[in-house]
Amino acid sequence: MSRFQAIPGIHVCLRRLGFHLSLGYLVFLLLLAICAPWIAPHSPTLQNPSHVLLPADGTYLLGTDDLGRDVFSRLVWGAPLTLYGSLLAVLVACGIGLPLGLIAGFSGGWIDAAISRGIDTMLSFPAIVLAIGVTGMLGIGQTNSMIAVGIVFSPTIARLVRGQTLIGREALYVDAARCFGASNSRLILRHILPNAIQPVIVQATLLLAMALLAEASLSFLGLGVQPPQPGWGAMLARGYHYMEIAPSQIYAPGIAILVTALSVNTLGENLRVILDPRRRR
Amino acid sequence: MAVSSLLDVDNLGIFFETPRGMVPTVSGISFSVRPGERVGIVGESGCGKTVTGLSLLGLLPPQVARVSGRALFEGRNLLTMSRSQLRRLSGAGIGMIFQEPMRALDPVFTIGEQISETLRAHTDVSRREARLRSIAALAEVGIPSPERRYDDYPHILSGGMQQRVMIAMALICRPRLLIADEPTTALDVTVQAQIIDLLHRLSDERGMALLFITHDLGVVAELCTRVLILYAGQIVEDAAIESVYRAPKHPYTAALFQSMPRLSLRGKPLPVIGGRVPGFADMPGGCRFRDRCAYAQPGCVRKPELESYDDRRVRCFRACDLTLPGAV
Amino acid sequence: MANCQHVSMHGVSIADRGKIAIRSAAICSEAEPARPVVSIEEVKVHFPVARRSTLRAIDGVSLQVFEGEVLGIIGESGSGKSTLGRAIVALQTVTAGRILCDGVDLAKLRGRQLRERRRAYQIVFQDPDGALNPRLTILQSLCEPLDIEGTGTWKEREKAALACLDQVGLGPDFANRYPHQLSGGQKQRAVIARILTMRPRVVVCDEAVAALDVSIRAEIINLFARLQQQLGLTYIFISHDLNLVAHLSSRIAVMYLGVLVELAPAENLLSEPLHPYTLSLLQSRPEPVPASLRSRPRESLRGEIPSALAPPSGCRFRTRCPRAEKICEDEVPVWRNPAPGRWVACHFAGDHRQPEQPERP
Amino acid sequence: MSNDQHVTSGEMIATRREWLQLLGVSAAGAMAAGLPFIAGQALAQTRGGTLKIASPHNPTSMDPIAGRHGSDHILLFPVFETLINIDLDTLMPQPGLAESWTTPDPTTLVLNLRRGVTFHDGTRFDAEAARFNLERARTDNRSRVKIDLIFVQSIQVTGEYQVTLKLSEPDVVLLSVLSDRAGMMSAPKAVQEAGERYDRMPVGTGPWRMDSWLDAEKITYSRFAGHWNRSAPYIDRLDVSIITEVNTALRTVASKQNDFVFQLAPQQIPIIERSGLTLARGQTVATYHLYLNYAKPPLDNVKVRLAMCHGIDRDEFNQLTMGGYAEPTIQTLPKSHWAYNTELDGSYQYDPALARRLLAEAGYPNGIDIEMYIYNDQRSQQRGEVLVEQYKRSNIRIQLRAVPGNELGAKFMGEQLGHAAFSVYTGRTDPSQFFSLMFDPKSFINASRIWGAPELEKAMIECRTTFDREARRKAIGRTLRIIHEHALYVPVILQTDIAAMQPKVKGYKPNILGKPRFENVSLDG
Amino acid sequence: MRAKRMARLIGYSLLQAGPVLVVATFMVFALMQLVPGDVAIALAGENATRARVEEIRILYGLDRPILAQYGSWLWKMAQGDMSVSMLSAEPVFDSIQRRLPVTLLVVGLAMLASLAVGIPLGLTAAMHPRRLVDFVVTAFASLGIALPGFWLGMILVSIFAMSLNWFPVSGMAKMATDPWGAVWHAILPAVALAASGAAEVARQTRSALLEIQSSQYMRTLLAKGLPQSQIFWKHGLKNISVTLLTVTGLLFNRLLGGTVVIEAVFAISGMGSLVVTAATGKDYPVIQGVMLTMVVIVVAVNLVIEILYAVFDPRITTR
Repeated sequence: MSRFQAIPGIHVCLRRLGFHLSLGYLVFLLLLAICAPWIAPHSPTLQNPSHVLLPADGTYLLGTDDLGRDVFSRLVWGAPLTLYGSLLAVLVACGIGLPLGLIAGFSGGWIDAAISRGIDTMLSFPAIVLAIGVTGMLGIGQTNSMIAVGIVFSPTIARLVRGQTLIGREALYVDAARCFGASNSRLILRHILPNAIQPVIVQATLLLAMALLAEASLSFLGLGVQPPQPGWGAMLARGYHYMEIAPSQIYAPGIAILVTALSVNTLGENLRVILDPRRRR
Repeated sequence: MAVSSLLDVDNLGIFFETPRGMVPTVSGISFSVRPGERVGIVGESGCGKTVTGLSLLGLLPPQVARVSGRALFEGRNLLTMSRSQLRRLSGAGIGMIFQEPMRALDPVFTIGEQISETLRAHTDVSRREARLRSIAALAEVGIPSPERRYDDYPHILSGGMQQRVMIAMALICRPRLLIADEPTTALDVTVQAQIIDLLHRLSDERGMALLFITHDLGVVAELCTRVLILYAGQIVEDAAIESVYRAPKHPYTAALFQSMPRLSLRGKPLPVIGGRVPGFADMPGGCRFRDRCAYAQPGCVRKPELESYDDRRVRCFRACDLTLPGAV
Repeated sequence: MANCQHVSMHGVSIADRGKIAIRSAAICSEAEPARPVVSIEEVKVHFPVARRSTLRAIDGVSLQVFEGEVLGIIGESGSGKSTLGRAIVALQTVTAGRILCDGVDLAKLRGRQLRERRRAYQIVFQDPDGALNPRLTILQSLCEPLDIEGTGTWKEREKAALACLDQVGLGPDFANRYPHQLSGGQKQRAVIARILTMRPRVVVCDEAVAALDVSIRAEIINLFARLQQQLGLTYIFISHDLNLVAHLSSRIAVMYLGVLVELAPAENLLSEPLHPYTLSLLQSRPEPVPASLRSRPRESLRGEIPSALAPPSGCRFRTRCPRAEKICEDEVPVWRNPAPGRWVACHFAGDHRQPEQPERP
Repeated sequence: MSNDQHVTSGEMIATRREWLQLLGVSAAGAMAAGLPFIAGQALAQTRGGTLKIASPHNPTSMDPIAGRHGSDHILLFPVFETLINIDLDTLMPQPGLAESWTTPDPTTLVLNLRRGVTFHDGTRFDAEAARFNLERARTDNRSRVKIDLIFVQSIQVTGEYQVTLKLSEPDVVLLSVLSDRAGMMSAPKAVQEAGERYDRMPVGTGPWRMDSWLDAEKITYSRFAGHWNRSAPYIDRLDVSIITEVNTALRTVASKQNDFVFQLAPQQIPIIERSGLTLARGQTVATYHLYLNYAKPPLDNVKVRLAMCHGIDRDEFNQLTMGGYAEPTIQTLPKSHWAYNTELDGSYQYDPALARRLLAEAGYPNGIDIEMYIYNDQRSQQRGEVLVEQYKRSNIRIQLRAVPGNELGAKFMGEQLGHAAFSVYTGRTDPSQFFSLMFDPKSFINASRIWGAPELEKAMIECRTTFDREARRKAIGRTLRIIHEHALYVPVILQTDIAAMQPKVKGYKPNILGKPRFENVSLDG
Repeated sequence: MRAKRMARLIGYSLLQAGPVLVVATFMVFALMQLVPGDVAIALAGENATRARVEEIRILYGLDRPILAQYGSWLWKMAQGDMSVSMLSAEPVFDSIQRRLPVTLLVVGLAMLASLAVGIPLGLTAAMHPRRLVDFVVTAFASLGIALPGFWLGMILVSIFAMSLNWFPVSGMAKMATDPWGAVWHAILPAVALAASGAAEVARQTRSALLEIQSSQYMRTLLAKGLPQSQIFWKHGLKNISVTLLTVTGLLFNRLLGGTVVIEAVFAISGMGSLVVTAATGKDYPVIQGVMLTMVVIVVAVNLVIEILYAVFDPRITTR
C-alpha cells in the first residue's frame, strides 16, 4: 500500500515542480523583457563585419549572426517583442470574443444563432491560413499580424464565453437576482461574468502559448516582426537561411520559443486545476 | 449465527486520503445479513452509508480510499479477496444498483447488450441464450414489450424504466445479495412505490437478501425487515423494523422520526435536532451525537459501544432508561 | 403605485417592519378571503422542442392565491408545477393566458417598471447552493436586493441585511462567509433572509427543502411557518412530497401533466380526495410506518407519467387511472366546483370504486 | 527583383555611324552567326540530355509583353527569339530574327526578316507576324513595354519579309528595345486564339518549346524540331524547378536533384565550393541603389540627400551582404562601361561626420527620420538592416518597411508613401533609358514626379538624340554629373551573378546581364 | 428505424453545414471587398492603363452590386472557375488541383502519424494513471504542444536530410509517376507537422479515458463483474470514440493550417506555399481560392465526422 502512495506523491511533486519552474521562468522572462536594455551585453542591432557567424564564446554568449550581431542580446531584446505580440493577440481575442460570447449567450434567439454560426464558420478555417489572409488585408507587420491572430482566436473565446454564459444564465442566483429587479447589465457584470471568467482565464493562458507560436510562425514567414527588430521567429528564419554555414543559429531562438510556450502552457494547465471550482473547499 | 448469515461485516473502517492526512469516514461498522433478509441502512448525507455499500464490492477509488476490518460473504472475506475473485463474485453472488440509473448505464450500448454481457461474463452461455434470458429478465422487472426494448439505448427510457433495467442487470445471475444504493431517490413518488414493490417481490420470490441504503425512513419502512441507523460513520441502532419504528432506543433515531412532517402535526412546529453533524476531521470523542442530544448526560463524553439489548443493538448509555417516541 | 408602500424602508428595522406587516393570517377558512394576491388565468406554457413538436408544460391552469394563505401545489416531476412557480414570479413567459399579481400582469411590464414591481413576488429554489452566487459573501448577496433598490446608505443597507440574517437564525458571523463555507440548511436560511430584505408579498417555494437532510429539513419548515405567521406572507409551496405540503398548506392544488386535477382545503383533500390521482398519491406516499403496522393497504399507481409532448386525449390521467372508462378517453373532464372551496376535474369525482371489468391491463 | 519591369539586356550603344555600318555588315548576309550560341563555340560538346535547373524565380508571365519582372527573360529566351540580338561580350546589336536593317532616314527603320522561320505551332514567321507583334507591344492593354516604343508612329509591312517602322523622333535606343521583350516574336494565331490565356501558353520561334508550366513549381521545355537552325541547341530538354528559397535551391543541386542553379547569394560560395559544385561568377550591370522621393521633406534639401550619399559605408556593405564579392559604385555604370564618368571617382566617401554636418547645415541638427521600403525576403531584409545600422551613425534614423515584391512599387512609387526605397535596378541597355526611367517626372519610377534639377531635362534629351558616340559620351557624363551633384539617388553596389552547377554541366558562361542562357550548355556523359 | 434516424441525421448535418458554407464563402468573398481602395486597380496591377482597369472591372464584374457579385462569384466557384492568378495568370483552379494532393498527402501522413502515435500513448497513460508512464506521456504531450513545428522541421532537415542524408532536403516528387518518392518526400514534413498533433491526441485520449473511468457507469461495469480488459477495450474505447472523432476533426483543421509554415520550411509546393506566396504578393484570386478550398474541405470533413458521431454515440439524434 505504501508503495502505491509513493508514486502519486512523485507525480504531484513533479507537477508542482513544473508549475513553479514555469512560473519562475515566466517571471524571469518578464523581468528580462522589462530590463532588456540593462541586461543585454551588446546592442541587438550593432553589426560587426569581422565577427560574422561566430560560435558561442565569452564575449558572445550564444555567438553572432550573419551581420555580426550578438545572438544573446537579440534574444533578450526579442523577449519584449514576443510578449507584446502574444499578449496583444490574446487581448484582441478576448476583446472581441468576450462581448460576442456574452451577447450570444445572454440574448439567445436569432442573435445567438447568428453569432454562433459566425463562430462555427470562423473555426472552420485553419487558423494560420485565416490569420495570413487577414494580415494580408491589414498589411504586414507585427501589430497587424497579431491583431489578425487575435481576430482568428476570438471565436474560441467567444464560444467558451457563450457556453459559460448559457450556464450562468440558467444559474439560480441569476434567476434570483432577476427577481430582485436586477437589470440585464447587472446580471451580466455582477453574476454571469465573474462566474464565467475562470475558464476564460485558463483558455486565454493557453491561447497565449498558441499566440506565441503563431507569432513565431508569422515572423518566420515574414509577416510579423519586421527587421531590424529581433523577433524570435524572424531570427529563426534568418538562421535557417544560414543553416549550411552555421547550423547552430537555429537553436537559440527555437529553444526560447519552445521553453516559453511550454511554460505558458504549464501555467495554463495548472491554472485549470487551481481554478477548478470542484477543488474548492 | 455465523452459519446462518450470508454477509458478516465486522469492524469495517474506511479511510480517505485527504490533504490533511487519512480521515476515517466510517469506523467500527459491524452487522450481518441473513439470506433473504432485507436490511436498510439509513442515515443523513455524509454519514458513510454509501461508502459502506461501495466498499463491499471494492468500488471505492483505489488511489484515495483504504479499507480495514472484515466483510465475510458466504465465509469469504470481500475486503482481502483478489481482484479476479471479487470480479467473479460481483454481479453473480452480489448484485448492485445505484442511485442515478441514467448515469449508471453505459450510454453507448443497448440495454440488452449490457444485460447479456453481464450474463456472459459469469456463465458460459451462447449469445442467443443470453439474449433470450435477458429478455426474460426485462419482462420479469416489468418492462413492457421487452423484445423491442432489448435494442434500445438507455437514454430513450424513463428514469423508472432505467432503474428496472439496472435491477434486471443486477439480478440476471441470480445473486444471493443485492446492494441497493438509494435506488429510488431520483424517482417520483409513484414510480418509487413501484420500484419498492418490485424489489419486495423479487426478494421474496428468490429468497434474495437486500442491503438497502437510503436516507428515507418511509421507504425503509415499506421494504425492509431490519434497519441500521448510521450517524457520523457509526451504527447507532440496529433493530427489527417494527420495534425501531414503534419504540426507538437511540435518541437520534427518535429525533429522525420526530422531525418528519406528518398529518398529525399540521400547523404545529416540527421537533428539530439542533446543531450539525460533526465533520470527520474534527469528530468529538465520546458519543458523537452528544452535542445535539436532548438526553445527553455528563457521562456521554465516554465512548459508547454498540450493545445488544434483546433483539437489537444500540449505541447509547441511556438505552435502557429512556422511553422514546416512535413513528407510529 | 401599489408598490410604494414597500419602498420606504430605510430607517425602519426589519423586525419593526415585521410587526407592521403582521396580519390576520387567514389560514384556510371556509369563507375564502376576497382578495386574490395572485390570479392565474387560463395559463399555458408551451416549449417548442423540435419542428412540429411542442412540450406542453402547462396546458390551461386557472388558480387564485389569496392573501396570507399557504397554497400547496403537488405533482410528479413533469407535471409542470415548477414551471408554474417560475411563471408566477415572471421568470417564465407564458404562452397563453395571464398571471395577475395584485392585479398587474408582470409580463406586460418592461424595464424599470417590471424590475420594481416584481420585487414583491419572490421564489425560493430547491438548490440553495445554486441560489447564492459563489463569488459573493453572504452579506454581499443579502445586500444585493437593497443595492438594486438603491435606498439608504451603504451602512443602513448592511444593517438591514444583518437584521434579516438574524431573523432566519444566522448570526452576524455568517455575514462575511462565502456560500461554500455554509451547510445546505444555512445556505437555505441565507436565501430566505435575502428574500426578506425585500419584504415580499408572495413567496413561491419550489421544492425548497427537498435537497436538505431530514434533520435540517424540519428546521427550515419551521422557519417558513414562523415567518409566515410573523410577516403575514403568502406562500405558494410547490413539492412532490405530499406529507410536506400537507404539513404547511391551507389549500392544496394537485397537478398532473400540465393541468390541475384537484384543488381543495388541505383537510378535505387529505380526508376525502375527489380525484383518483389524489387518492393514488395519498396511497403511494411513503410513511415511516412499517407495512405490518399500517391500518390501510398501500397501493401503488401503475405506469409512469406520459410525455408532455403528446399528452393522452380526454382526461390526461386516464392511462394510469384504475377508474378509467370510455368517456375518459373521449371527453376532457370539466374543472368543476362540487362543493364550496373544492374544485376537481374528473368524470367520476369522489367515486373510487373499481370498475367491474378493467378495460385494459 | 526590381519593379522596373521592362528590363532590357545589358549595356549597348550604337552610334549613328555604327548603325549604318551594321546595316552594311548584316546586309552582307550569311550572318547565321548572329545568334549568340553559334558565336565562340567550343566544339566537342555532347548533344542530348535533360538539364534540370533550379530557378529561384517564377515567371510573372510567359507572354513577353505582359511580364513584369527582369528575371522572366531567363525563362522566356528558350521559347522566344528577338528581332535584334545582342552580343553578350561587346554589347553590340547583331542580327536576330531580322537578318539586317536599314535606316533610310533618322526616323525610319527598315527590318529585313529571316526566311524559313516557323513558329512552334507550325505557322510561318513573316512580315505580317512581325507587324502584329510590334503593334501588339505598342497598343495592347496588357502591354507593359509601350513606353519603350513611344517614338514609334507606325509599322508597315513593306514586303513579305520586310517591315518599316516610322518614328516621331530619332531614337538611339530602339535597337536595344527590339532585343528585349518588345522584340520577342509570338505566333499571331496562337495569341489570337488563346486571348487572356496566352500568358500560360507561349508560342515562339525559339530553340525549345514550352511543354508545361506548373505555376511556381515546374516549367518544362523540349527541343523544337522545326527550328530554323538545325544545329541548335545541345540540350534536348530543360526541366526548370521553381524553388524561390535560394538555400533550398542550392541544396537540391548539392543533393543532385537538380543540375544548375542561378541567382545565388555570395554567402553561398563556400557551400558551393564545399559541395564540389562548379561555381560561375560574373559581374553584372544590375545595381543596388536607394530610390529617393526628393520632392518630400527632408529629402527635398540637396544637403540632406548628399548626407544620405555619404552615410553609406559601401565596403562594409559589400563585406556584410555580398561577402566582399561585389563592386561598390557611385554612378550605376560599371568601370568597364564606355560611358563611365571617371571625374566622379572619389566622391561620396563614407563620412558620418560630414553627413551629420550636412544635416545640421540643412537645418536638421538632431538628424532625420527616413521611412524606407524594402522587399521582405531574407536577403533584402539583411541589406536593409545593414543600411539602418550604418545610417544610424550619421544620425539618419531609418524605419524599414518590408513589403512583398509587387507592393514596393505600388506603395513607394504609386502612392508616394515613405521617403526612400532600396532595391535592385536590373540594368538597361542604354544610359538614356536609365535616365528617363529614373528621373523623368512622367516615369512611374520617379516617385518625386518633378525634375530633380532644372538643367536635367535638357541634358537628357541631348543624350537621346545625339548619335555621335564621343559627343554622346560627353552628354551622358554631363547628365551623370548633374544627377550626382544633386544626389537624386544613392548608388551603392553592383550585383554579382553567382550560379552553381554539377561538374557535368559544360559550356555555361555568365553574362553581364546576369541572365543565364542555355543555348551553349551541354551535359557530359 | 436506425436507417431512418441516420438519414435524418445526415439531412440535418447537411442543413447545418449549408449555412456555415454560405457564411464561409461570403467571408472569403468579402476578403476581396476589404482590399483598400479600388479593387480593379489592385487587380490590374501597377502601371496599368485606365482602359485595362476598366477591362478588369467588367471582367470581374466589379461594376455590379455586391450581392450580385457574390452570387455570380459563387456560381463561378461552384463550376470550378476560380479566375486566374494575378501573378502567374495560371487558372487558380489548376494550381489548387495540382497542389491540393501534395498538401493532402502531407496532412494525411501527419494525421496517420498523430493518431497512430497519440492514441496508444494516451491509452497507456490512462491505463496507469499517476504512474511513471503517465508522467512521461504527459510530459511528452506538453512538450509536443509547445514545440513550434517549423523549428522541428528545420532540425529534422539538419539531422536527417543534411547530415545523415536519409531523406530528401525539400520539394516533392510527382505523385502520379513516383508515388513512393512522393511519400518519401512527405515523411519529414509530416513528422514535423505530426509532433504537436500526436501530443494533442495523446492528451485528449488520456483525459477522455480518465474522465470515463471516473464515471458512474464504469462503476456499474465493475459491480457487474466484467473483466478489466472488457471494461477498458469495449466500453472505454467506444465511449471515447466521440471524443476521438472530435479530436480528429480539430486535428485535421490544425494540420491543414500547420502545413502553411511547414511547406515553407521544406519548400514544398502545396496549398500552404501557394497561399503564402499569394498573401505576400496580394494575389487576391489565389488567396480566395485557397481559403475557399480549405474551408470546403474542413466543412466536408466535419460533416463526415458529424455523421460518424451518430454511429458511435446513440444519444446524438436530430434535435
